[in-house]
Amino acid sequence: MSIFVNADTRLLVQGITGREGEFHSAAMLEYGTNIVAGVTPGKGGQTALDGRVPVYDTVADAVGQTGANASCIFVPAAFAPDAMLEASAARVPLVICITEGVPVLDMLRVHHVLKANGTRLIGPNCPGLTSVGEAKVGISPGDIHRRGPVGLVSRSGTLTYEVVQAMTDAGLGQTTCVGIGGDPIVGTSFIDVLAAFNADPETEAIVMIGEIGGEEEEKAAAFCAREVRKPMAAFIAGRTAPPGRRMGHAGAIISSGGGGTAESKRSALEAAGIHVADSPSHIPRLLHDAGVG
Amino acid sequence: MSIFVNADTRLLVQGITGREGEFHSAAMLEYGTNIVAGVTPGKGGQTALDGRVPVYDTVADAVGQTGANASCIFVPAAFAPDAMLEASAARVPLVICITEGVPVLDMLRVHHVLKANGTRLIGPNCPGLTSVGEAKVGISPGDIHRRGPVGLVSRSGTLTYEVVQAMTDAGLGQTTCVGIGGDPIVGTSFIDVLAAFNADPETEAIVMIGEIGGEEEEKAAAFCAREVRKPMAAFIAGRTAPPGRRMGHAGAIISSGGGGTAESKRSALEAAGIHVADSPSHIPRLLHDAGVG
Amino acid sequence: MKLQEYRSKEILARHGVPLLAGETATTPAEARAAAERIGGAVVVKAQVLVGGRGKAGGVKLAATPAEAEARAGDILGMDIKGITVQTVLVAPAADIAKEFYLGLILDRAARAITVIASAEGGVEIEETAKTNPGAILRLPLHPLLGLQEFETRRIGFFLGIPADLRRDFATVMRGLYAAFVESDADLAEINPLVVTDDGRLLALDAKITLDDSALPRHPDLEAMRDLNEEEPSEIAAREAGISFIKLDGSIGCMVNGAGLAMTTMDLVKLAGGEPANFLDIGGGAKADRVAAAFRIILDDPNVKAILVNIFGGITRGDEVAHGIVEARSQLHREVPMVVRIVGTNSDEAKPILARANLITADSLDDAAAKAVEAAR
Amino acid sequence: MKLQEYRSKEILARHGVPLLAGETATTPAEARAAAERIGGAVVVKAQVLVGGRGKAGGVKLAATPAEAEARAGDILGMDIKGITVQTVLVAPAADIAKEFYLGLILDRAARAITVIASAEGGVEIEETAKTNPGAILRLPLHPLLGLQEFETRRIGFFLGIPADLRRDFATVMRGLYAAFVESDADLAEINPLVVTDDGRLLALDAKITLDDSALPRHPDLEAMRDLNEEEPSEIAAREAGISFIKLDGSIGCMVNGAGLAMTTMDLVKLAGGEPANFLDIGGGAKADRVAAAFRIILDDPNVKAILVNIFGGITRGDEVAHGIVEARSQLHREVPMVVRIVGTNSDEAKPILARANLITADSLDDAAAKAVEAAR
Repeated sequence: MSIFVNADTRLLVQGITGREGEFHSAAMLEYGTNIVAGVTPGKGGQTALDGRVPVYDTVADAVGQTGANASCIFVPAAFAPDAMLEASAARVPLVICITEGVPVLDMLRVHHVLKANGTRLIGPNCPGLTSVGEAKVGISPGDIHRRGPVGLVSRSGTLTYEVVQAMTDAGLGQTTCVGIGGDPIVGTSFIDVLAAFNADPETEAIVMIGEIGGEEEEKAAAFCAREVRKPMAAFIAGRTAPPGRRMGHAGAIISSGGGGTAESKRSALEAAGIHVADSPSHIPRLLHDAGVG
Repeated sequence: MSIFVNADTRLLVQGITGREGEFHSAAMLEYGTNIVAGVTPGKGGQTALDGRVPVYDTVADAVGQTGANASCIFVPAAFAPDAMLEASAARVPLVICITEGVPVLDMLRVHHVLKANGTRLIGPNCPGLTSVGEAKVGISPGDIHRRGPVGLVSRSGTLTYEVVQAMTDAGLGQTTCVGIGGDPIVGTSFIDVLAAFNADPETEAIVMIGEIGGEEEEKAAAFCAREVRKPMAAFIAGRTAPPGRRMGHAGAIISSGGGGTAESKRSALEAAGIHVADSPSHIPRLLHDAGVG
Repeated sequence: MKLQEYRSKEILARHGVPLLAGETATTPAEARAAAERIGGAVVVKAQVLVGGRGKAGGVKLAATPAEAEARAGDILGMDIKGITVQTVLVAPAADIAKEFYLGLILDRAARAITVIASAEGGVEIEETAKTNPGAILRLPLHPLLGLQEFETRRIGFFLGIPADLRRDFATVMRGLYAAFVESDADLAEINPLVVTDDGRLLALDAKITLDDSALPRHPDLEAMRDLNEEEPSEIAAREAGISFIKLDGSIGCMVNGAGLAMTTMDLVKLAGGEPANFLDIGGGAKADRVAAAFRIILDDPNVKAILVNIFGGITRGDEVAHGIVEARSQLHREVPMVVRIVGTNSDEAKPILARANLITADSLDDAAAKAVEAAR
Repeated sequence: MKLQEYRSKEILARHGVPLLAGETATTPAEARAAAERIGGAVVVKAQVLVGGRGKAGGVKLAATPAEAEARAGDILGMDIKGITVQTVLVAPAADIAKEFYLGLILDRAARAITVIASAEGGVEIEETAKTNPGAILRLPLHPLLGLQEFETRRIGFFLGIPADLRRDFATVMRGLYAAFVESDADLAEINPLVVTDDGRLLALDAKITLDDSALPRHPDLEAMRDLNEEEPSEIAAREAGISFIKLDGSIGCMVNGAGLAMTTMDLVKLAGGEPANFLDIGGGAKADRVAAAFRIILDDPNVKAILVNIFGGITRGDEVAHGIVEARSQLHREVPMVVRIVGTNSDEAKPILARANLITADSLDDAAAKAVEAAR
C-alpha cells in the first residue's frame, strides 16, 4: 500500500497549460500517473499534452466531468490561494500545491478553510509526493525511486531527492515519499504523514527529513515516542544556519529568541529514540542497523 | 430528563447589570436557576442581584473562576454578535441569545464560527428555554410551566407561553420548552431540538410551534417522518399574513415568490402524519387524542 | 426595506458597477430636461417598489426629449398595483445584444449569501426557476471568506460572458457583492445585466432590499426610504416603535409578540372576521405605546372593533389593564373593545377592564369570537 | 524584511496608533534642526535593525537642540553589533507613568495571528517569557474573523489599562492589527506602549517585520527596505533572483534547493571547513543565474574554494555542466571548484567538468571533503 495517492488517484492539474504545469504534467503522465483533467480558465474545451488531457475552465467543471479526486496546483503565487480554495470548494479531497512564495496570511485563511472543508492540503512550496510505481504528483524526479518498505517525509525538495537516491542506491525502496513543503504554514504536518505511515501495513520503516525553523519536528518527535513503533531514521538540515535569517525556505528560520534550531530538533528526535544522521548518505546505514531492508 | 439545560447548568449572564439582564436574572434566580456569574465589561469585581452573583469583566474570567457552562445574553443588538463570539471563544458550550434585532449578516458569521467551535447557540431573538423545575434561562414566565411528559419547541415568545399555559391548564406538563427564535438565521433549528426530544426518554410527546417564513418547518416535517416516533402536535402562525411583509419577526416573511406560507408548512406537517391545530387552544386535545397525558 | 431602482443604482455605482444612471423626474417637464441633458434615446421608468411595472405600462422608450416628456406624462400619476407613480427615472436607452440575471440573496436554508445567476435575463428569476431551472446557477458563498475570484470566474463561464468582458464582469460581481455586504442587504439583483450592441457590460435595472435590523447602523440608507409608498399608519407606527402592518379587515388587533399577533389575526379569520392589521406592541406593553397603538388602529375607518390580546408573562396584568383603560380614555373615536390579558395578576385585571366597559375574555378563541361579534 | 523604527511608526500612525513620530536625521546639524522644530526635550535614537541598541548607547535623551546635536554626533557613525549607524530618529521625550508590551506575531504553532501582551513593557518579551511567563497573555485570533472587540477588551483588562484609556487602547489594538494585516507582517510590536504622566497612551517604540513572500504586492513597503544595513552581496543576489546569505567561512557553496544548500553547508562544516555562504540557485540552474552566483560568491575575498552541488532531477546533468563551465570561463578570479551533479545524464556531465579542470565528486560527503581540502 501507499499513502494519500495511489493507482486509483484521478489527478487534476490546475495551471496545466502553463510552462511549469505542462512540463511536469508530461513527466507525471510518463511516470504513469492518471491525469484525468486540467484546468486553465478560458481554455475550457481545449486539450493539453498532445490531446491526452481535457482542459476545463473551472475545477467544478473538471470534477463534474471526470471525477477527479486530487488536484496538483502549478499556478503563480498570486493566484495559488484562490486555486486552493477553488479545489476545496469543488470538494476535491486532496490538494497538492507546488507553488512557492504564497503570502503567509493568505495561507492562514486557506489552511483554516480547507481544514474545515475536510480537504487534505499538501504544501504549498513542496515537491509533491510519489507513491512509488503508482502515482507521482508534483515535480520530483520519478526515476530516483524504487518500490520498497520505507516511507519518507520531508520539508525539502532536492534534499529529499538526495535521500531517496541514497536509499535507492542502497537497495532500500520506498512506499510513498511526501514533501510537505518549506513554508511556515503548510497543510499537512509531519505528524499527519507519520500517522499515515504508521497505519500503512506496507510501510515498515520511516525516514523523516526536517530543517531549522518552527517546532514541528519537536512535536513530531513527541508523537513518534507516543505512537510509532516502526523503525525510524531522521536528518535535520541547518546546523550551520545563523539565527534570524530566512534560509531560502520561508519557514526555515531560527527565531531571534533562539527557537527552532537544528540542535533542538535533533535532541528531541534522539530523546524519542530516533537516530539522526549527520549526513543524508548515512540514512541507509541507520535503517540497515535498525533491521530494515 | 430535560434537554440542553438542567439542574446542573451553571449559568453565566452577559449584560447582567443592564436593565433587562438584571430584571430577568432576578426572575431566573427566583425560579431556581443556578446563576454562577455575570459579565459586564468594566464592572469586574462587583456583584449583582444583592450580592448573589459575582460580576466579571470578560467571559474568559467568568468561566475560569466559576466553571460556567452556559451563557444567557441580554446585551443590545449592536453588541450581541461580539458577546456570542466571546462566549464561544471562552468555550462555553451553550449560548442563549435573547437579543432582538441582530443584523443578519453578523449572524451568518457568528453562526458559522460557533458551529465550527462546537458551541450550541439558541436564538437570537428568542425567549430562551425552560427545563421545568430545573432551570429557566431567558425571559419566559416561570409559573406557566408544570413538569410533565411533553417537549415543546417554538419560533415565538408569547405564542409559546400561550401554548404552554393551555397545556398546563389541561394538566399536560412539559420536560423542556425551547424558543429557538424568530430571526432568519438562528443557531438551533427545529430539527436540532426535535432530535434532542426524540432522544430524551422522559419526553413522551412533542409540540412544535412554527410560523410563516423560510422552510425550516418543512424540513422538520421530513425529519419527523423519518426519525420521530413520539406523538406530536403542531401549530403554525400566520395563515392570514400577506406575502412580502415582515410580520414582526425578522424571519416571518412569505417570500414574494410565494415560499414559506402557513399552508405549505401545514401540509408538510400533515403529510408527515402530524396533526396541526387551528388554534393554540386545540393542542392539548390533539395530544390527548394521541394518548398523551 | 426595499429601495427604488434609482437608489439601488446609486449604491451599485458607488461600488463600481457600470451602469447608465440617468436622472429622476417628478414632472414631465423635468423628464424632458433630463432627456435633453442625456441626449439620444431614453427610457422613462416608473419608480415603484412593486413588481410588474413593465407589464403595467410603467416603462417606455422615448426617442426625443419631447417624447420623453409625453411618456413621463403618461406614467406619472399612473396607478401600479395600488401605488401612484410619483417619480420616473429617465435613463439612456441601450441596444441590448444579450441579457443576464445576476443576484445575491440572503439564503436562509444555506445560511449563506448565495449568488443566483441565469443567462435568461430580463425575466423574473422565479419565472425561470419554474420554466427552466437548469438555466439557473445557485452558488452559496463562504460566510467568512465572501466572494472569491474562482467563484466570479465560475459564474462568468456559466453565463457565457464573452472573453473580452470577463474583466468587466469581475468588476460587476465584486461591486454587487460589496454593495450587498456594505449595505447589509438581504437581496441585491441586477436584472437585466446586459451586453450592448457596442460590447459594453451594463446593469440596466437593479433592486436592493435591506435588512431592517441593520438599518440603525446605516443612517444614509435609512434616509433613502420612500415614504410615498408607505401607508401613513405604518410610518406612524414605526416612529412609535410599534411593529404594524395595515390590512383590509374590520377588526383591529393589538397584541404583544409577533407570533401571538399573527395567531390572533388567524383566529379572527377563523371566527369569521377579517383582521384590520398586524400589530405587535413589543415587550412590557407600556402606556404610551398602547395609546399610540390605539390611535394608529383607529385611524383606519374600516375598524369596527378592537381585539387586545396581551400575554403578560412576568409583567403584571393589572398594570397592563390600567394602561389600556387610561389610553382608551384619550381616544377620538370609540369602537367596541375586547380585551384579554393573561399572566401575573390577570384575575385582578378583569374588574378594572369591566368597570371601563371593555369586553373581557378568558381564552383567545373566545376573545376572537367576541370581537367578530362586536364588529357586526 | 525588517523595518526601521521610524518606518514602523509611519505605518502604525497611518492606522491611527497614537505616537510621537519625530523626524529622522543623518547629520548632527539635522538632528539639532529637528529638535528645534519639535521643541522641548527629545530622544535621539539610532535607527538600526539589530537588537540591544539601548545597551550599546544608541538611545540618548537631550534636553535642548544643542544637546540633541551632540548626542546625534555621538550616535551617528557608532558601530552597533557590526552595523554603522547612519540615521537617528529625533522624537519628543515622554514622561512615562506605565509601560506595556503589545505585539502581534505570525504564530506557526497555533496557525494564527497571536496577540502577545505583557504589563512588563520596555523589556524584551523573550526576557519576560523567561523570568515571568505568567505576566504574558498569548491570544491566538480567529484566522478568518480577525481581531474582535471582546479580545481587545480582554487584553485591556489583562494589562490593567486605566478605564479612561480603554477607548484609546482599542484604537491602538485595532491600528496595530490593521497595520499587521494590511502590511502582510509576520511581526508587529509596540514596546513600550506607555501611559504618560499626563495620561496619554502612546507607542514609544515599534518594530515591524514583513513577510518576504508578500512583498511583491506591497511595492510601497518594499521601498522602505534599508539597503545600508544589507550586505552588498545579498542585495546583488536578490536582484539576480538568487537566495543568498553571506557567512564568514572560506568555502563558497552553490546549490539548488534550500534544504540541500543548508545540508551542503552542514557537511562542509562536518568535513572541517567553514561555509562562506548559503546559496540556493533555484530550479533549473539556468546559465545566467549560475554566472551571477559565481560572481557573488567570488566577490567575497575569504572564499578559497567553491563547492557546486546540483541535484538535477528532471533537468539534464550535461546541460548543467555546460552552463557551469561556460559561466566559470567568464570569472575574474579563479579558485578551486568541486562540482557534483546528480540526476539525468549525470555520467555525461563528468567528462565535461573534468575537461574544464573542475574537481568532480560522486557523493556529497566526498564533494564536501574535496572542497575543504582544496581550500587549504
